[in-house]
Amino acid sequence: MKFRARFTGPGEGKSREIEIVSASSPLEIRLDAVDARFDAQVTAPGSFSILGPSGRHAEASVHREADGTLRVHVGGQRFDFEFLDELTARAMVATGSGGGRKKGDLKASMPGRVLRVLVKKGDEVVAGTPLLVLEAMKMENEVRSTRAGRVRSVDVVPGQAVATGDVLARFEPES
Amino acid sequence: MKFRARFTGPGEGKSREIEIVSASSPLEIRLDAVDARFDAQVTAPGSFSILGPSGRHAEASVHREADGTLRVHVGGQRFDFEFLDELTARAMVATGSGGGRKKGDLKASMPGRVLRVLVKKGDEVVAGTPLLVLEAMKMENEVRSTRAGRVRSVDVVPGQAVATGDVLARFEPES
Amino acid sequence: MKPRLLVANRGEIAIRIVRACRDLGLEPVVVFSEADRTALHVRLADVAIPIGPAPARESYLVGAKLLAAAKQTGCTYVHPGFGFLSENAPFAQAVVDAGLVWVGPHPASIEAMGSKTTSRARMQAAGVPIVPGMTTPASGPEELIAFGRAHGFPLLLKASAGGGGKGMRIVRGEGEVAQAFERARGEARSFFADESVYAELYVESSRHIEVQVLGDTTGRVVALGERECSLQRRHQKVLEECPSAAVTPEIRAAMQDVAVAAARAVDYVSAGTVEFLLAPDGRFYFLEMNTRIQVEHPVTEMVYGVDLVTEMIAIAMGRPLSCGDASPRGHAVECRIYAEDPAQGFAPSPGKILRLRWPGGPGIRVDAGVEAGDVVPLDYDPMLAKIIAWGGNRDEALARMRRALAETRIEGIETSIPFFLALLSDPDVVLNRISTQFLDTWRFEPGAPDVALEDLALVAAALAEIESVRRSRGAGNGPGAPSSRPSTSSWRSARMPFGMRE
Amino acid sequence: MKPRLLVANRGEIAIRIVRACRDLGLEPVVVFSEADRTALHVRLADVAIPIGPAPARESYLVGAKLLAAAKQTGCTYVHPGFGFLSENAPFAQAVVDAGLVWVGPHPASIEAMGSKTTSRARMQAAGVPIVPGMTTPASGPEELIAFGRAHGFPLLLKASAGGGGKGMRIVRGEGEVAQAFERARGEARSFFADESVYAELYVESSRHIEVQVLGDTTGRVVALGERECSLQRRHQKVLEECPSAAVTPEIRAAMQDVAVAAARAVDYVSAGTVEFLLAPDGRFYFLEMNTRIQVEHPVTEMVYGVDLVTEMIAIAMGRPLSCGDASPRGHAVECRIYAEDPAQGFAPSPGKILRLRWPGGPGIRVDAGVEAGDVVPLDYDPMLAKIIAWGGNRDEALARMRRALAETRIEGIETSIPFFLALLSDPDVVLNRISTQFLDTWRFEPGAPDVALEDLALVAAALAEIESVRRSRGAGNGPGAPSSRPSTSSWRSARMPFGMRE
Repeated sequence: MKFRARFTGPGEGKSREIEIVSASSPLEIRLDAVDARFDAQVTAPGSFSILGPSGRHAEASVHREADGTLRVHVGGQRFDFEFLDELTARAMVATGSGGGRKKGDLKASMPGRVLRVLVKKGDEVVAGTPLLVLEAMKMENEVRSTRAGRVRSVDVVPGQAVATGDVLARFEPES
Repeated sequence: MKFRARFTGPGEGKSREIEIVSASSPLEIRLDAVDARFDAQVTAPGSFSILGPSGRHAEASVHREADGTLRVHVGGQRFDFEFLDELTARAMVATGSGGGRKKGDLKASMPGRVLRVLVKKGDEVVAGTPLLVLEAMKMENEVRSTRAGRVRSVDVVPGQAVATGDVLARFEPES
Repeated sequence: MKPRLLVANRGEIAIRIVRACRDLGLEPVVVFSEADRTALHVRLADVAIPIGPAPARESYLVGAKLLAAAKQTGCTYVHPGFGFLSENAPFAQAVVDAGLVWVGPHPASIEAMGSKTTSRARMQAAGVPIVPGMTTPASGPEELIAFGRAHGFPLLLKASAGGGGKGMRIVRGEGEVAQAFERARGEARSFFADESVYAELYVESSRHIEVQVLGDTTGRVVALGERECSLQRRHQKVLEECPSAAVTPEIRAAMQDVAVAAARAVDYVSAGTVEFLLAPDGRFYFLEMNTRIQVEHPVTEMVYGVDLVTEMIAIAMGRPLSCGDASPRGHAVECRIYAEDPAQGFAPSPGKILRLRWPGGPGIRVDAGVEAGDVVPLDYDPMLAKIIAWGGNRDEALARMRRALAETRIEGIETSIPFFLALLSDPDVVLNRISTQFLDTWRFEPGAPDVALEDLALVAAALAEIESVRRSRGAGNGPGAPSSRPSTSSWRSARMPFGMRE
Repeated sequence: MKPRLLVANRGEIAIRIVRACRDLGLEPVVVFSEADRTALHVRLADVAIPIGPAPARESYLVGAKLLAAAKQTGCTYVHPGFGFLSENAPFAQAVVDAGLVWVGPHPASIEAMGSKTTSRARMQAAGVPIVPGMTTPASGPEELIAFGRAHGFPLLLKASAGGGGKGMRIVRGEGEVAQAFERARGEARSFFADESVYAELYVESSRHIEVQVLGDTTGRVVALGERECSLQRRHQKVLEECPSAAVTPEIRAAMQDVAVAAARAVDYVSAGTVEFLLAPDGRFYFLEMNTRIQVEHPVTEMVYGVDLVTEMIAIAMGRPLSCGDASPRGHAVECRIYAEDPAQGFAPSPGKILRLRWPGGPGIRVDAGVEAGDVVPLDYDPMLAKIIAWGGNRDEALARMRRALAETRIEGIETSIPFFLALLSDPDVVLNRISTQFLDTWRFEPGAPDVALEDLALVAAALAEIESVRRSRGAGNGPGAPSSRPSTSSWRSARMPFGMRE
């Protein structure tokens, strides 16, 4: 099985290819089309002890985030990927689309209560504009825009409780 | 559901009755035919946080041993029960039988390798007689008889690997 | 029967007090809100009493419920921990009035130190240095200039009615006074509807240094050195050390004397902390006194070889101080591990802890409030644990802390550990070039990704994905079925481990 | 690139060395047998090399494989830990010959201390006291009586070719000599086909006391106090303390001098331990020297505030001793937690650890080799972890250890924890009335069951049983299906947790 991994966290936008030729022991893997030697043992559900070339070892744990991202904790670092299988990857190349995530939506990254809404429909925002204030764990958390654009809708009101992943506002990105 | 618990570890032979009138919250329990107030919350599979009268609290974990015994670790202590449901308990009382365990069998309490066999068929043993030597974890472990009787059969030979619960020898108890 | 002590708190500090009770041969009684029925402080308890709904104002902050729990279980002592009702003089008085023993200072001592202005006046009367400042509003620029000439610049203009940094203004020389006075008055008027402003000496690059004191009922009061608490984010301490590498033996001796004098001035009994602002020139000024055990008390314990919580309880039992002669050895550092995501502006990250490994080995102490499988509730402070590292000197303590943090694994929620790993590698922190302003400008940058780790991560992700696909096809009934099933909890749906065959 | 160190061991001590490397800024490289592919010491490593099948004689005991692993990964240093090849002089020499640095004493020092008889002769020459004994077989009862008159009774008759306690016989006075001589000869003949016997002074109610020494490459040798290791089962230490409550300052000073002299006599470099037999009258006799780090080194570390393993590595790097002036503070005690069942005559209890909680908080250190979910293999020593408790004095240390043990939860396998809880409550242990014979006669009795706990246990068992019945009827497909499925592993079938709804 071959995957194209698109990095969505650190190193965002980077893309690499991994093919698992055989998932049973011994592992056969091709990384960016080059054969590579690894040994992976499952130590708990979603947790692996992985040995790479030259004895390099790390524990890796894989979680699927609410938006489908694969988050891997490995050796104290964190990597986020989107995996596209062969068909999807080919389709993306053909259409030039950016994958399945709606980049124009602002979603709650934590559960909490909306304290204040600082923008309204039609407002122009730039990266860093404060959008609203969420209260969680006894602290106020200002949610800021990560990019420029125009507010298409504000989907919450002060006092409203929100869960992780709830849409807070929608944007029309610039250009 | 009503159970008769027969103690098989510390306090061996003692018997108590517990009836779970309602297992959903709030718990309704009768202990030895007396209503009692408890709150039990599952904290992990087989693990409970149990609050009893006067705020008495303990964590309890329940495991089923190879021979069917229920082993409960609670507040640093260990209790072993056999649970008999109502029918079995009634049948036992009727027949005077001692439950399902074959007391005449010597079973391996650990996996290991038989080093030496010290008795043979027909030998008379008393409590404390060394029966055989098992090697496990770099140590020799002498297995001794816990009661008097006569060896009916020895079911293993030196060098043989045994798993927990394997029958090592059978006895005809005295009287 | 063993004497009983009511632990009027939750989480990590409740567990700390439970351990102290057991070390002393007392039986601890814990309390819990509905959100905490299966919290670790309850799981570790032998006696636990419910005190109401999740919101603290309906449970942990309701003195009457705590007193009822103490009565119901036959407690003799009440230990408040920190936060909640720990510095609430009326509650301390109510405990005493109920015939119980309050493990802490006299209610009158709490009261005396409770108000910032009252306590400063009282401390000044006792000869304790406070930051030079005007005690009445400034009549005009001339009075500010006269104050500046007397005490030096820069000055800090403050609104008399103010707070929270609003309306504050730094004045660096006489030429800036007139304009700054007008602007500060304007801001004071608009924020607080009161245009009074006054000036204090502004101490630049200052440190937050605090002295641990202990008093017993025989009237003995001792100081057990200082703690360095300058690394703060949003006025919240994040990393503490004992001793402070900026405090010379002379400063320490002087500071300890002042701290003991401050404690004596309010007839202090039990453990308390006198906080100082330390200027780069070695002068120091009283800020306030905390009349309770501090979050960061373990660094003092490790360096001085004492147990401050058992000492508090023993003092409450009427015993004399047992650690008055303790002397320091080595260096300790504490990191407060919070459920927050440093890569997302320290956004809270409550939820279920799917995997957890605390560090161990030489020099490492962990005071944790959670275990694997626990759900970190939204209702309370997001501190998960404190990791404390001791070493023969500061460099060794910092190296051990870096090792301990790297060894720690917390998954399912984000934590401040990556922040601490970066902070503890910063040359300014390593060389002790810090002040209370340090973290205002310091930015967390996750380390550059390690290429070899990236390869390992890709392999893990691909194997997990294959298993996931295989499972969704096989409907999950084979031997490789998920051993942890999805539930309807939002935590779980947000962070779901892959079900892999073991 | 950081210098690399090969950790030529497994389990808890391998992890101890990994931590020391990281504290010093070295990169550890671990090795593993096939049984240890996912063991904790591997999971914590950044570099791990396979060295063969599970049996130690095909992996951890094969010097050539260890050297190959060191070469392959560019290691500079090799640390052997304890056990395995740690006191194997030819392996130490092979490491040196391969151009690597051996973290330990010179091979010649290992060799000199390796043989009990050679080392005693050498120590006697260096003026180190040894138990008075005959150096040649006794010609007859007359020679034994003469020896007894010279050194006192009782005597211990031993077979010259003997070992393991076989053929030993205590002689309490001259009247017993003749008969005892004949019997001892007879036993010696039947056990060892050699009827030679000799006599030693028999020291009753003796203690096993050992002194920690450290030597560096500048020729400096220091002693860091003693450890009390008298509590032994089958000649295996189970509980150790630092300091020994039986050792006076005078004995300590004399013992430390002798230990340093013993180390100097073999040009000792690195950490080592000189073991003594301490008689009730305060006299002490050299037993042997262990030329490696000891299992129980953490009690010395906690009391002296040192890190013996980083010190060993620093010495191997050619650095001078950094802890020569360390002084003791308080008291520490260590319990070795074994996978064995004290209620079944300490039968080994390997298997899968289903649940695990280590203790924490003040004064507690845990050096563990396993985590929850790990399978304890049959192939190696069954030590799971060491729990070490420090307190301001012996009583406080023991109280903390009792608290720590009670806090620990290990399920799925049996452990020695109930044994330690009982032992630490024994008045003789609390009052330090112990000797190396103490555990020969002491019997483990589990505490009387607590009636309230029995009720809670019944409730838990009944709820688990109901869930089990419900599940077997519902075929396990509902939301309450087991989250841990039975597998074919014998461990799992032997100890199966109930699958309960969360």
